[in-house]
Amino acid sequence: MEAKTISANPQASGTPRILEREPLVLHQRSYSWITNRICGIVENKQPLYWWFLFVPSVLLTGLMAFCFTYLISTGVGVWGQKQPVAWAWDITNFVFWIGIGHAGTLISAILFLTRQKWRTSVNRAAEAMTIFAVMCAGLFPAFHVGRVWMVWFLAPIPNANAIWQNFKSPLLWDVFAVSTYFSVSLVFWYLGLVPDLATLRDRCKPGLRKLLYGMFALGWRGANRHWSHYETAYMLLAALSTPLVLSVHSVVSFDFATSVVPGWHTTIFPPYFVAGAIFGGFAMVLTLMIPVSKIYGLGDLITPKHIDNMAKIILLTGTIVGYAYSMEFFVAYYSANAFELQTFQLRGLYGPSTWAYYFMFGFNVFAPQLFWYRPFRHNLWVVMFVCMCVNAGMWFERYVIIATTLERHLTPGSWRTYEATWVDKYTFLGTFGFFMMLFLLFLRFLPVIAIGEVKGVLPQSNPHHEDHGNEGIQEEDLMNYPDRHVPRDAAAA
Amino acid sequence: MKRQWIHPQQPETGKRYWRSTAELESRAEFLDRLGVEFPAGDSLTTEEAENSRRHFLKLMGASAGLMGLAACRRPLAHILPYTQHVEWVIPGKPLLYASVMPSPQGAVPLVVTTHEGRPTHLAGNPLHPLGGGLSSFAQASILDLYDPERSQQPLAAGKPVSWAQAQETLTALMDAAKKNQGGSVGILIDEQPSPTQGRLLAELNRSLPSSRLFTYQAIGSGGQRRGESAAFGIGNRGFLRLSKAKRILSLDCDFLGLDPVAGEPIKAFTAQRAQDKPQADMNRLYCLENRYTLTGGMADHRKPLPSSLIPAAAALVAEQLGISAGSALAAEAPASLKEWLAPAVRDLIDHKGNAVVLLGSRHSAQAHALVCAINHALGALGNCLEVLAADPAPVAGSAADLQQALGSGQIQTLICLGSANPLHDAPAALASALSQPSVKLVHLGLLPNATARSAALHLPAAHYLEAWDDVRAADGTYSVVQPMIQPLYSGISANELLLALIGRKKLGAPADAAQDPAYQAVRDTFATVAGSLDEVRWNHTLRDGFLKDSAWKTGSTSLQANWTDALKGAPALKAPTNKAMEVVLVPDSGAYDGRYINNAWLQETPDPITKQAWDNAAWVGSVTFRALGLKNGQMIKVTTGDRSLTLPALEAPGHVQNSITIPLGYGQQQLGFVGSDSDGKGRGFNGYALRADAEQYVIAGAKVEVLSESYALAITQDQATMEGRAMIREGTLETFNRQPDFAVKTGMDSHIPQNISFYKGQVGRKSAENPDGFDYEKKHQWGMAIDLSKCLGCTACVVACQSENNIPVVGKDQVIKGRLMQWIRMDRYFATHQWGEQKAKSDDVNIDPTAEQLENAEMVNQPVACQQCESAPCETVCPVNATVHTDDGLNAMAYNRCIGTRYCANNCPYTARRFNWFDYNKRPLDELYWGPLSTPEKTGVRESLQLQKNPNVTVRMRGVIEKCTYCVQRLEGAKIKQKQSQRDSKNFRVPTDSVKTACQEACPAEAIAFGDLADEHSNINKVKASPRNYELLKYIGTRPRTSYLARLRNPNKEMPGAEAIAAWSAHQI
Amino acid sequence: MSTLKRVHGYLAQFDSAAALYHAAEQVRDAGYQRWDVHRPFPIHGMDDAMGNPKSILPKLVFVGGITGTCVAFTLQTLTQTNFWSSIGLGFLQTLAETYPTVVQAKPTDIWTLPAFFPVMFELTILFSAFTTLFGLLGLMGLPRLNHPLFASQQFGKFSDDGFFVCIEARDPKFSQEETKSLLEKAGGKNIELVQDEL
Amino acid sequence: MGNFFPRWTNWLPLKLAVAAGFVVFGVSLAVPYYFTPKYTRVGYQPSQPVPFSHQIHAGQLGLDCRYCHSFVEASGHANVPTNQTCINCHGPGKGNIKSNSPKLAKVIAAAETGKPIEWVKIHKAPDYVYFNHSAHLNRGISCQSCHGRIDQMEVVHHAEPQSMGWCLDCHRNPEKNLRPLEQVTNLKYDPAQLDRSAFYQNLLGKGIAPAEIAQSIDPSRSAANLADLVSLAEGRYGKQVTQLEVGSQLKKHWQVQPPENCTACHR
Repeated sequence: MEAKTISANPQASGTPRILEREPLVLHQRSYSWITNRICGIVENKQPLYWWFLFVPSVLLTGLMAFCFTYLISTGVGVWGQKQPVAWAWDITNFVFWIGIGHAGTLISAILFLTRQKWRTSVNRAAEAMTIFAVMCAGLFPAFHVGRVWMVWFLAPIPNANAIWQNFKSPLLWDVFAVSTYFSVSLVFWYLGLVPDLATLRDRCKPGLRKLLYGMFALGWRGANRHWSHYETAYMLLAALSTPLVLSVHSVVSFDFATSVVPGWHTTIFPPYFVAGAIFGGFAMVLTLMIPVSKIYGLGDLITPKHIDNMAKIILLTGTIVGYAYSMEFFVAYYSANAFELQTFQLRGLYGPSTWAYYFMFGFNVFAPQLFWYRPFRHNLWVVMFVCMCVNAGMWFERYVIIATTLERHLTPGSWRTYEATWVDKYTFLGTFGFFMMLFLLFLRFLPVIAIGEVKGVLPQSNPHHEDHGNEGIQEEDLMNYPDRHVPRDAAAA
Repeated sequence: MKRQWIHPQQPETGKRYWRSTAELESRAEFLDRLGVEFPAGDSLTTEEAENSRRHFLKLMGASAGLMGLAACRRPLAHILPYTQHVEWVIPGKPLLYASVMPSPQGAVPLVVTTHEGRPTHLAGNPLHPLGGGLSSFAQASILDLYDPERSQQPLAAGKPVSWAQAQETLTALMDAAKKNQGGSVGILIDEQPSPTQGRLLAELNRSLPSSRLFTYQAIGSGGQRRGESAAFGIGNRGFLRLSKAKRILSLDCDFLGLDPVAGEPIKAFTAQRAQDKPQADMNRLYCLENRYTLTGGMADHRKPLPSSLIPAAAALVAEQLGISAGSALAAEAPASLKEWLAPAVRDLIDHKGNAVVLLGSRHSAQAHALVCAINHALGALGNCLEVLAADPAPVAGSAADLQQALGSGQIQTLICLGSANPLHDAPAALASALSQPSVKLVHLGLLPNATARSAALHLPAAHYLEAWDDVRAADGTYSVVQPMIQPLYSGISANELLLALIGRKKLGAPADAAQDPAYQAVRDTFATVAGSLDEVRWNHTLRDGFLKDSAWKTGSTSLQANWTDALKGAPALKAPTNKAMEVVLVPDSGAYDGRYINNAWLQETPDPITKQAWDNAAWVGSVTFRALGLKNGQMIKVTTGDRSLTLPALEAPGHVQNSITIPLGYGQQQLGFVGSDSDGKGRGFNGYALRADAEQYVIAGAKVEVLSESYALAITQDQATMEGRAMIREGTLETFNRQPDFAVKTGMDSHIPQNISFYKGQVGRKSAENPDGFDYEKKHQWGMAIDLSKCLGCTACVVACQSENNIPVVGKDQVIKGRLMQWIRMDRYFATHQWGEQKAKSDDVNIDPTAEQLENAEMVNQPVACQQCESAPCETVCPVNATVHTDDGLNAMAYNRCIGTRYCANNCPYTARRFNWFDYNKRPLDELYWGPLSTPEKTGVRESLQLQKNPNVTVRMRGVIEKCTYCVQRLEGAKIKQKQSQRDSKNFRVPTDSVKTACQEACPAEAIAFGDLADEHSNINKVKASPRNYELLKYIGTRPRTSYLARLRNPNKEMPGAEAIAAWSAHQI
Repeated sequence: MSTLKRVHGYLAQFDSAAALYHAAEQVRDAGYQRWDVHRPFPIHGMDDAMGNPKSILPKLVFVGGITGTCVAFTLQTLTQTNFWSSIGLGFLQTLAETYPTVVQAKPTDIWTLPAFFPVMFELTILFSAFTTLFGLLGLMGLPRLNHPLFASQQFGKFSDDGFFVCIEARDPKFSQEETKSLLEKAGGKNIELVQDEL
Repeated sequence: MGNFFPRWTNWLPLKLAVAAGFVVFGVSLAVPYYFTPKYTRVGYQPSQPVPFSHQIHAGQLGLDCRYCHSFVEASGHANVPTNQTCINCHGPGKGNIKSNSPKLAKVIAAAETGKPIEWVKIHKAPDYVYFNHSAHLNRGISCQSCHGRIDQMEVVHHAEPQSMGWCLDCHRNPEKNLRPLEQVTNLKYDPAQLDRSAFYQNLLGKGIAPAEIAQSIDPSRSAANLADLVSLAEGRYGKQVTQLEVGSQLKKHWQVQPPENCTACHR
């Protein structure tokens, strides 16, 4: 019974025992402390940081909108594509964002099924991130087509032309996979939110907020009739999302794996892409959660243990990705397929875009190796640095796979080198603004941590936990909490 | 449920047809509608009606918009039938006419496709004795007709004037001239005026007895004419029987490319290059030239030699044949040349009678006289080199005489009838003489070029498809040029100008076609040529496109006794050094001598050698290029004497050291977007500026200065080597005899793993064991084979395809960005048997050839379009079924279904798919990036260009993929034609080989075979049966319907370096 | 204003999850039917403590999933193959005006099925997920924005740190005294008779 | 705390859901009807500049379609007659029929001015569709199959949807519309009126063996001569000739194989 090993006061318990487990919530916080702390973020004025981030991201979103308008009104030519590089930044960004969008569901689903209780303090934000990332991802395949106004041809609608979609096309699989993934993640996320929305509802005065929270809380009463079905449903969704999350990036990788292009036509792609997605996804989760926990003083909920765990996952997946990189080379050499071999030589050694390959390899394979060393996993600056590397590295990975491979296609006579235009760059930059904007709005209006679930992992929430009267240390009065949470906690880091 | 359809009154816009449609979405492109529903014949606009050559039949149309833009559920559309029926015209069916195109080398026989009076496409005339494919120039010439930047009204000193005023000026001029018998009048003509023109000139001469004739062509062949007449006698000229020539030594003579010799069409040469049975005999081509030409690419033995030393080479050959007369010239010849020539000449001698030496037409008269003697000694005369007694060209002064006459003030008025644009291309001295204020220029031309703008009177010329004329072919066969359409801009032909000068025609007066004086003049000439004005023969001549048995008779095959006199005054030769380089001026594959500068198709079609589009540049051999430390596009300053030119340099493999080649015709100004870029500052650089006199094409003692600035070149192919991949496969005749199927065994094709699939798809021929296969019994099965032994790489197919399939021009900027639209890509590779310092056998991705290796590399060409794979990777990836397979084996492309994911383009191993990155048809090419904000008046397809579009092919809009479809419109047309005759019988199969693709039709080398694989008699089956037949990238398993026939070379064992020839192919991967 | 009120039931608060748990056991043993416990987070074993059956949601979801698979299978085979004609249901294809096409030499019979697996999989998941969502709402009886319990002042704490038991008046065994005493015995605090306005 | 939401809100979500369901259902029924050629094209009946009556010319007078649409068998598109064609009969000094009728004023005027009459287009394939009349007429597809009973139309209207699905339907089962070539322009055509023996005689005339024809009527049977065939057919199709009989015979013996490729219509 792990809860027993936690003493009220670590100092008093003398030398910590080897087997002692770090608690998931530090300082034995009480239910109401958690409620207040998390709801406080939504209920109180936002710190300056929030505004410093929000305003630029809105501007960037505008930039993105402008770029897409220009693209649609003028033609895909405003991007840098050419023969034979018909896909470049557009699909690179798509795969990049989709990859990011994997961590959320992974944390909520797979870690849930494997009973990883530490997920509770990060899953909400991670799921939100997933949804926003998938939204960003969806923009690119939608707008990269030449005639976006005809994109409804992709929908299987009965029509007088008697012509239907080609369900043998990996691109159409993509359409189904991504839209399914988005819907399911949304459902999952929303269901998770319902009890917390009830909490917010019950805390706020009658008014518009109460109306909205109330509506979306659906009249939740925390009754057992709710909880028992709710838990089953949550378990089911987790069980559904787990294969889903694996399938989505596999399907994305099919776009390449099922083609005839040397460098794309590889059976290793599905696992390689999934590992890469988890890799990049976790990096992005950390990139977001570390500042959030500092700014909003959630250090007790997002503990070094959480960060440590995620760092380990990054290390693992990063190494898998590195293995995949080298295996590609070996297979190319071993296959006796000269085109394949040449493709990889051109990618990594002699081609025009080897620089991208080196970035990819350095950022994705070498940087995470720092995490072998525990102190690095616990130094937030190092963690942030590695995560940044990985975020960049994963983009380069997709760029290498897509653009630099096409630059050196099968017929040398048509070889050409790709250069991106300003529209390419600003569009991508704009999606970052869009992503940040959505995430900041989420911070502003919804509980960033799953209140109910965190309470569920507190020792005292165990019905067989007999030590009565201990409701945790009652914190100082929380009413004056907002105006002082930023600097001190940030400094604490 | 029935509804009342009340249409709002149609807006009475005075808009013209095209405009109203241009406002519609480009998918609703007007001309498709023509093809689709009610072709133009049924709904002629007034414009078209005027343009129709059958104007005098009183056919009338209306110009009311086809589509009111009225906002009702269904746009109102009108049908406007003829009021009077038009002879021959069946709305919706094309009419074909035989005609010819005048060219510096004589008549080019043509078949013109017209749709309701609009010429839309050109093809060779197979009936004509010299008929065959077309050069890219002839193929593209139809675009000049519709060129929106064409000269459209008379100019007086650059100011527009009416035709009436122009007429007055002319009359005044003539009256003035008559006073002194025309003593002050000079007439400038081309070297070969048309028969009618010759007649009219003579007539004019009667009214102005003391007027003088001068010939000047920007790129002339005076030397050749003088040399030949000196050797063969006045007027006599050689006519090459390629079919008989077994051994050819070309001395800087690009007879397969830009320097055609009078002779049989190229197909007679290439026919001997393709061998399908071992132990077959094959002709052999030796080539000496300073730069790579198409001829050099075809040669079995080629040696880079400075043009300055070409006469020396001739002299060496002569010596070996015991002709001592020219040995003075041989002095400068390097030793290596001697040992290279020795075995070659021995080979020629062994084939006496069937061996011939050819010399570039721009070399000196002396050299030509010498070569005539050589051919005489080789017994070529009368065998593979006929001597024809041509009717002598009118006696005319040279450019030098003209300059003198102008300088001395003797000539006050010069009437330019020819193709020349002297103020741009003439040597400085002549040009300045011309631009004296005292000199009055009357200029006739298609373009408002430099001469036109400064002439006292410029008259817009009629395109050859707009006017009556006649031409003789290289062998003298007489043809009539018949107009297909009324002059779009009421231009006049040279004949009409002469008639106006004589007073038999009045400019600006509406011509009644029946009594059109030009028409009468041509008929009169016909009468003199044919002996009588026999209507039946006249009609046959019009129908067949030539007058039977009107070729010149053969002349004597003996040399003139005093031919050696012609050798006198041969200039001393000097081999170029890196201090004093030589500059060689050559015609350009896009602009020729500058006359095609405004032809967008030719400008966009990359040069077959350098792959450069939209510009010219200084070609510098790899050794010199790297010695000077140049980069492609870096500017250099070339100085010859007191003249200099600054232009970008371009590395040219196979180019000799210390020599610089500059293609001519560029650097013209104020000709509009195509000819001189949007700023009018001119495209490319004017090489003419470097020459001192009109016949100087090789300029010695040039200094080169390397500058720091650089210039953007539109090079369409970055990669010059195959990286060891077996794209093009080549073998020597010997290899072929030893192992006929060497091509199939090349590289990975020899060990392709079994394709294991758990279902049998639609591949191969349907049979008991292959039930899903293609049905050869009840369907056609289309296939194509391209014989690389025959293919010259001349890009005629590229232009033909562009003309047939409404392929848009994208402009230099887009070409630089790698967005060339042409469906056929002519890949050009350089190959050598040793690679890099390490002398590797094959070029892997990490090996670059050295400069020396590049200088002696082989050049090979390969046209690549959609291969119509039976198992097409592009199809399966399309999410919307926009590209699927047809049961006759085509890889179909439904433009209207395409949403433009471009996935197919990625998954095409041959990069054969093209994407419409912008609205190339709708938006101005220099404002593509402005999108909807582009200048309204420039938006939409230029009216005149719309007239050229093929109504049977959709004009693609922005955002869709397009590609070669084997000219599916022709295939479907043929099937339907067959249905019309099949009616209630079972016989659905189109007659054997009756349908041709545009590229196949155009190919002058007959390298492209196409037809129905299911028809066992069809030619395509014979060709594909050849052991040289191989599939491109077979390893990928796409099972293409297009295949290639490996290239053969026939090296002479005794030649130095013979063992290296085609050796590279054996080591491909 | 109407003072007419209806008794909803007794609401009692408890200190901790454990207390709630034990209380639930007692109420269960007392044999009540229409009652429920309210709390901020799921408590494991509460179903046993209350003696509730397992949720039937999984069965619904299974059906939903199968439906998804079938829909995907039908959609794809109908529009891309001649499968339905080959089993004598060609009229379906005529009905849907389908146009089977050959791409990259792939067969138009059932053997091209592997290409359809991805979409079949995705639709299975999609349908299951939505069945889960709507099935859950149905089983929870939500959305129900208005409820008598919300009338209780203290009830709001359930979503923070309050643990409640509510025994409804509709329960056959409900009686003002016994129920109240039972709750007191179980350790319930500030026991309240919840009434809602009519 | 008191109830924030009134009681009626409890049923609101359900009501909304049901309502939404009905709307979706309605839309999904409406779209296929109102937004397909079945509705947007069929019945289109614009008023023409000249009140030309096909009913009189093709119906009462029985003019053959090809008298005016003269190139329909030779060309891809069925030409609208030149003004000359009208003048042949109506023109003053020509046929002179009703040449002074006000209805013909525009025609006469057009003949004088040479300015064509602007007929309003009724059957309009999209511009990316390359339909070819000659291919159909020469192979036994009647005008009527696509244009309906023109001979009964005072003012012509759009009779068939002419959507891609509609085209494909016939391209898949041409026997529904095939008829003997001489019947192609006969708008009153009725298979029952055909003389069976003449029909088979015609096939035999094409040099097709009786046995082969018999095969196609009834695989198990054979025939030696015309009489056998006729009796065989009567046994199979009944007393009167049916469209199925005609269609399937012609399809087999003319080897009618309508293309279902994209390239057949889109180029």
